[in-house]
Amino acid sequence: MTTSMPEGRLLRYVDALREAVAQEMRRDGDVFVFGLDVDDHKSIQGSTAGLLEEFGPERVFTTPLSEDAMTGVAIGAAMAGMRPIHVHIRMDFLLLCMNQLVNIGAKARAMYGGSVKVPLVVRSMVGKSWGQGAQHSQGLHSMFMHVPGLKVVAPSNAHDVKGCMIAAIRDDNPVIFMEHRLLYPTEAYVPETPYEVLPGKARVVAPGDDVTLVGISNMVLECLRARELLAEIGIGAEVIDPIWLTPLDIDTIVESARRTRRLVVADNGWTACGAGAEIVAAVLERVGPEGGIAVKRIGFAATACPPSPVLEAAFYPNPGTVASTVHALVRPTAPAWTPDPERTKLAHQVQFRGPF
Amino acid sequence: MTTSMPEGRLLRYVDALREAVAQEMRRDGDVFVFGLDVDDHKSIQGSTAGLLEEFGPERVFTTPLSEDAMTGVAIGAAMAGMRPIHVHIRMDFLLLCMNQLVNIGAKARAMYGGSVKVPLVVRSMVGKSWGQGAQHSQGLHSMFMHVPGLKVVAPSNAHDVKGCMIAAIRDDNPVIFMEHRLLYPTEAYVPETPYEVLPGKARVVAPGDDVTLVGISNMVLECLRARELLAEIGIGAEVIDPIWLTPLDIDTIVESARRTRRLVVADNGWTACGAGAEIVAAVLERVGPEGGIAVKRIGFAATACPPSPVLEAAFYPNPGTVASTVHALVRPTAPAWTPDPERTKLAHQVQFRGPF
Amino acid sequence: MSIVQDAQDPAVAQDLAVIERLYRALRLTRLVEDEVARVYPTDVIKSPVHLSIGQEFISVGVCDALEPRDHVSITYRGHAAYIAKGGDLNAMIAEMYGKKAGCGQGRGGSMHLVDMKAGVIGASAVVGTSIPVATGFALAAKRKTTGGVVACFIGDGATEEGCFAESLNFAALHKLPILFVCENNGYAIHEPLAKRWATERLCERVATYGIPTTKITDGDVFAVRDAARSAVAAMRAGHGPVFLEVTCYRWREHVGPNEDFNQGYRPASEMTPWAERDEVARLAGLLPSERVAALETEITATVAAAFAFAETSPFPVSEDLYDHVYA
Amino acid sequence: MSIVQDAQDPAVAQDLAVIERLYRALRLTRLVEDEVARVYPTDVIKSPVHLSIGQEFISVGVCDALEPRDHVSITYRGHAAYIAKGGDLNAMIAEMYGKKAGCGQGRGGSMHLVDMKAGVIGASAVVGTSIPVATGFALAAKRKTTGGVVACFIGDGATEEGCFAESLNFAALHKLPILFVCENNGYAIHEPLAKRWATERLCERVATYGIPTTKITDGDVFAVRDAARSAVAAMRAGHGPVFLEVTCYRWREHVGPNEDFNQGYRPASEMTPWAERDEVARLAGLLPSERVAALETEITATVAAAFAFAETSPFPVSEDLYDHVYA
Ligand SMILES: Cc1ncc(C[n+]2csc(CCOP(=O)(O)OP(=O)(O)O)c2C)c(N)n1
Ligand SMILES: Cc1ncc(C[n+]2csc(CCOP(=O)(O)OP(=O)(O)O)c2C)c(N)n1
Ligand SMILES: [Mg+2]
Ligand SMILES: [Mg+2]
Repeated sequence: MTTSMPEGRLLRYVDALREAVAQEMRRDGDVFVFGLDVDDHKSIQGSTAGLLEEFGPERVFTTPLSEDAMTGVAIGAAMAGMRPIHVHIRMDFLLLCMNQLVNIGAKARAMYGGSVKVPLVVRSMVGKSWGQGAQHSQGLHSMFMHVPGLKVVAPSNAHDVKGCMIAAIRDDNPVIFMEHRLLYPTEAYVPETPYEVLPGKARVVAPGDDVTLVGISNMVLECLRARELLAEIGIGAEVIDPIWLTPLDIDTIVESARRTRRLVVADNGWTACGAGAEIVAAVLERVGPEGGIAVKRIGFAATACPPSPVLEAAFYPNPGTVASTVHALVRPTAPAWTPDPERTKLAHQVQFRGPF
Repeated sequence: MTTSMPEGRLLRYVDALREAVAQEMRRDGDVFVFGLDVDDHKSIQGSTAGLLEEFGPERVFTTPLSEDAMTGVAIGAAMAGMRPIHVHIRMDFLLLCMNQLVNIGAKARAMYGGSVKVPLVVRSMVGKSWGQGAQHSQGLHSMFMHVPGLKVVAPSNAHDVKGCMIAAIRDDNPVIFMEHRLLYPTEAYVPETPYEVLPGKARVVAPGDDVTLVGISNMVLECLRARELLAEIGIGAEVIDPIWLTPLDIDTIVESARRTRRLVVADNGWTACGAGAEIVAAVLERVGPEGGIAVKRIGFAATACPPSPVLEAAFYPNPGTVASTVHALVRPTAPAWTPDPERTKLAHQVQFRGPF
Repeated sequence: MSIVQDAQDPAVAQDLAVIERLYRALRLTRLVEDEVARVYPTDVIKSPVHLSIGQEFISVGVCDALEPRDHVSITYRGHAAYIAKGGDLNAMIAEMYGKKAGCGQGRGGSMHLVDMKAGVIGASAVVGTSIPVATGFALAAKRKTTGGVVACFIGDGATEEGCFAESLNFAALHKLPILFVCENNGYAIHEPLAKRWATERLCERVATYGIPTTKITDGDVFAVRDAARSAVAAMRAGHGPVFLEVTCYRWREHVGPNEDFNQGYRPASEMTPWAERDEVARLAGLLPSERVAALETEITATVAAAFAFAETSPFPVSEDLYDHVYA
Repeated sequence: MSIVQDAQDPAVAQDLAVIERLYRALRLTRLVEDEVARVYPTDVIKSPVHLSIGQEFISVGVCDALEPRDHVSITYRGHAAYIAKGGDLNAMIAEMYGKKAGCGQGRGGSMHLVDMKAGVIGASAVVGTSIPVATGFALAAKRKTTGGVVACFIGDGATEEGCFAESLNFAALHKLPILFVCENNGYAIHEPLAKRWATERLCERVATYGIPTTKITDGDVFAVRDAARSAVAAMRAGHGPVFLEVTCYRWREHVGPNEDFNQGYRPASEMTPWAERDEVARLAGLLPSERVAALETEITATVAAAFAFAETSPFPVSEDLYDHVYA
């Protein structure tokens, strides 16, 4: 964090998320929350808890299993002056919403000559571990980054999730809000008063001189752990959290990569045409060959996410694979190095146990 | 073309496409063609003409306007041993099919432990010009390139469209087959006997030493025209057609870019997380900073495609913008250069007139 | 209809006003589209056009029941509803000409007409897509208690898209003020119902959501208006959605300005009964002929002015390309 | 039922065989899921599980009407149908344990069971997604004239997805041999029908596609079987799709092994009538007690063997990661 003095209370990601929504709903009567199961007792892992009680069933309601139409309903309501937050417990289900999001939500403002706006937030969670399997685990952010007119954000900690949610709700454009299941219990200092973490500014989470390590969503945490392991062998990694993926603050990444001359992007999705491809290509277009920057992408294995534990472990990048990738890039002639697997586990993942 | 001796007859793209399907349908009774309007008198711009008459309504049939379910039907029929070709007159409509294509089609084989295969071809056409507008113009190939389990192909000429279609039909995986409306009338020598243009081999369409110019789909033609214009000012561009985007033959591009030290990808879609991002990132991961390769992506403007002619012209890359981009990369210190706009028009585009 | 027999009766006078209003809208739409068809071969409109000619009575009948606070959701075949709801005609034609003064600043085209001031929700060229969006407007109308309603026009083909069923269920569940109007012209492009619908029991199906339905098969603009008026009254009273299926016929080709009976997919005889009871001509016959003549002068001038406006107004410039990508 | 009163009567003997067959399938499913629930807290199954306990009679009744050449399409709550159609039990449990010998080689998990040899189409965890896929199998069966039919199991929630309506229309239009079986347990996760369905007139709605429908509300496995048998006969005769809605109740939590009446979203009293007429217990009572005991021994051994197989069989190795991405 660049925030030098921790402000606010130590809050879990899930609670910061809920607080942001509640505060905005208090402020603006046009904000409403809907989507499958937002009003049940599990309340989307607690992230919508208390909203129904405070704001009533007109502003907090479940829907039929009709993701396609419900997305259109959200878009229409947004054009008509409301500010919907449409919630999906898995990002995989957004594949049912692509027509509405891409053909209408993203294009409406341009296609209708600026006569409408679509202030819509689409919350969606990336699932991971406990055998979520092929259809409950996808990080599909790059598909949305591809489409002009959408904004995309993937906050990695409790502080940012609150500020990004408030910024997203106040934004007059459709925002794809990507959360990560494993981040929900993680804690950070979160100010109580509303604040915005605005689009367009990446955060240098930790400094370093040997490599620029861009982490997306929960991969920020994994990169931070990799950084610790790398430090032990004398490699200094600068970890950057882009926070907002569209618009992307490429300048901050360029500035760092120019200095470290090495760029590794660790993503929470597949790499082909992924966020890492975009970041690598955008940086190198800017810097040119004179920059002499070595690049590498890390992400999901190019297959469907398998639930069997051994395969699942191999499917995901982790602090160990990030660290060894960085090592290979920084010391190409040295023998391959991999940190002790026991030491690559993240505290919040060790805690976590299904089912959910 | 690397094909030194032109074989076969001069055939239009649309006729080569139709011939491929007809030949495969004759060979294999499990191949069938369905999708909105495949059996009407316009026959998808002629690309399905004659199929109904030859193969009957059980193998060539229209559907209700139900793209989501029809995609599932195609996938189910494929798993059950048939070889469907599902046709969409616009690629934009594939956004209605994303859940089936990505959550089932792409994953079925892996998710079901290899016990099924999904030999499916999804034909879709990219629309361009005559005010197609925001929803009839999208090249969405990068979304499919992102997803393991899918293959993606974008043939740029009559010869390849036949060979790729035959290869796609015979392939045991789901293939997203991207066509381009403006390519339909273009002609090439096409052998009469069936042949496959297989995945995994890009084609060096024209040699050059100063820059590697990768064109996707119809952008191959635009790159070839740009190459002619560049030749006039002494810049030699090597034009590469990847043909298959997944699996992508990155080796051929790497080999060329290593030599020219400049890589420009001209795409038929948006650039963010696009095919160009993938190609640039993959090449630079391979080559490393020692290669000293300068890179640049060109594609759709980052907005919804506008129908007004002036805006539409500015929206699309063309031989002029490709040429001036290459020029800027090759001669960074020279003043900007743009070829005479009149000379950047392509013959097949000059001919073309709506409505369609 | 007997309502014009005695012009002395005040009730009839009111009806005459209604007839005149409907006729004016019908005639205006017809003239606009005739003019579109006339200029189309000159390429001033560089965009696909889907004409409503022959189907105007539905938009006109429905929109007559609406107020300014209400919305209509139109399709790519939306010229009639756009005009009937009071959309800006100059802006419409300018949009088709690709001009900056167009309702979409030249970024929409014929298939994406919009006029938020007049309550015309922007059209989509992806069939069915507008249905849930319109439903969202109805949700907002209810939540914001504007008292407004939404009329959502769709084709028979659009009812085959899954989002139609999803939207009906949601609208009925939440008792949203939305009138779904299915213009059943029997074709989606060149494909007849028989190749797309398992049965024609559409109204019956919609009724199972608890939605009142009416099917109008005689092409009568007054019947459409009456049905829309009672629907609107019920919706304003909070009774939830209503469904209207109106049989009609597309006189021209699916896209483009011409007739297409020479194409073989449908016989000209299908059109005959519809041409015979053309509501534009019929309503002209219900009005005093001087009135019709006066209206003709006025409407012709309006249409000519709109095309002149479009013709003379400037194109966007390439610097406008990135306008409105984000708000 | 009177059919077991006289064991000398040959007709009854046949019926007894049916009862035994049904009971065996019911009991096997129940025991498998009880065992899943028992081992679950030990974390040998590292994957979400959706138990069918209480709903098995539907799968068992329907699958009894099927032949090997037929297919079933199952959901993530698909253990019962997988077993009833004859899916390999060892491979099923091994899959839940994440083992290489699993029906999906450890790449599917509990939510993606598959057994193509037994005619079990792979399950999807995206609700509704399997409906059109099953319809595609029915299309293939018809085109390849296998004489086979498809039984497509779905929940009440799945009927809200647009692809359900799209698939019904297509199946009816093409007269495909597919039996849609809606297991209406009144909930989607914790959300009751009242918050999702505008009305409960589902069968009526489906009937408007020209699809014959039957609704079974008494939880009777024989009624389900009878309905399935006549449906299958009609489908094999080329009469097209059939729809069956069967009311039922989920005894356990939506996902996971436990009861959840302490969660407040539904009262335990809702389950009482269903527990009282539990078909597993009822059919046991229709069979001679020695037979029940013998079956219990046999089934217990089968289940134990399957879990032992799963337990002892090896995990995939990380080198397997990229298997089967492409054929
Ligand atoms: C989702 C989608 N599928 C297919 C098309 C191609 N298409 C354009 S108009 C049309 C026919 C629609 O028929 P209908 O809804 O009856 O409206 P009509 O044109 O008869 O007014 C089709 C299939 C499309 N635009 N969008
Ligand atoms: C498309 C989609 N939306 C939401 C979910 C989350 N979800 C999983 S199961 C379920 C309930 C489905 O209910 P129903 O079809 O009645 O089946 P049941 O679980 O009662 O057997 C939901 C909403 C999902 N998996 N897929
Ligand atoms: Mg129609
Ligand atoms: Mg249910």
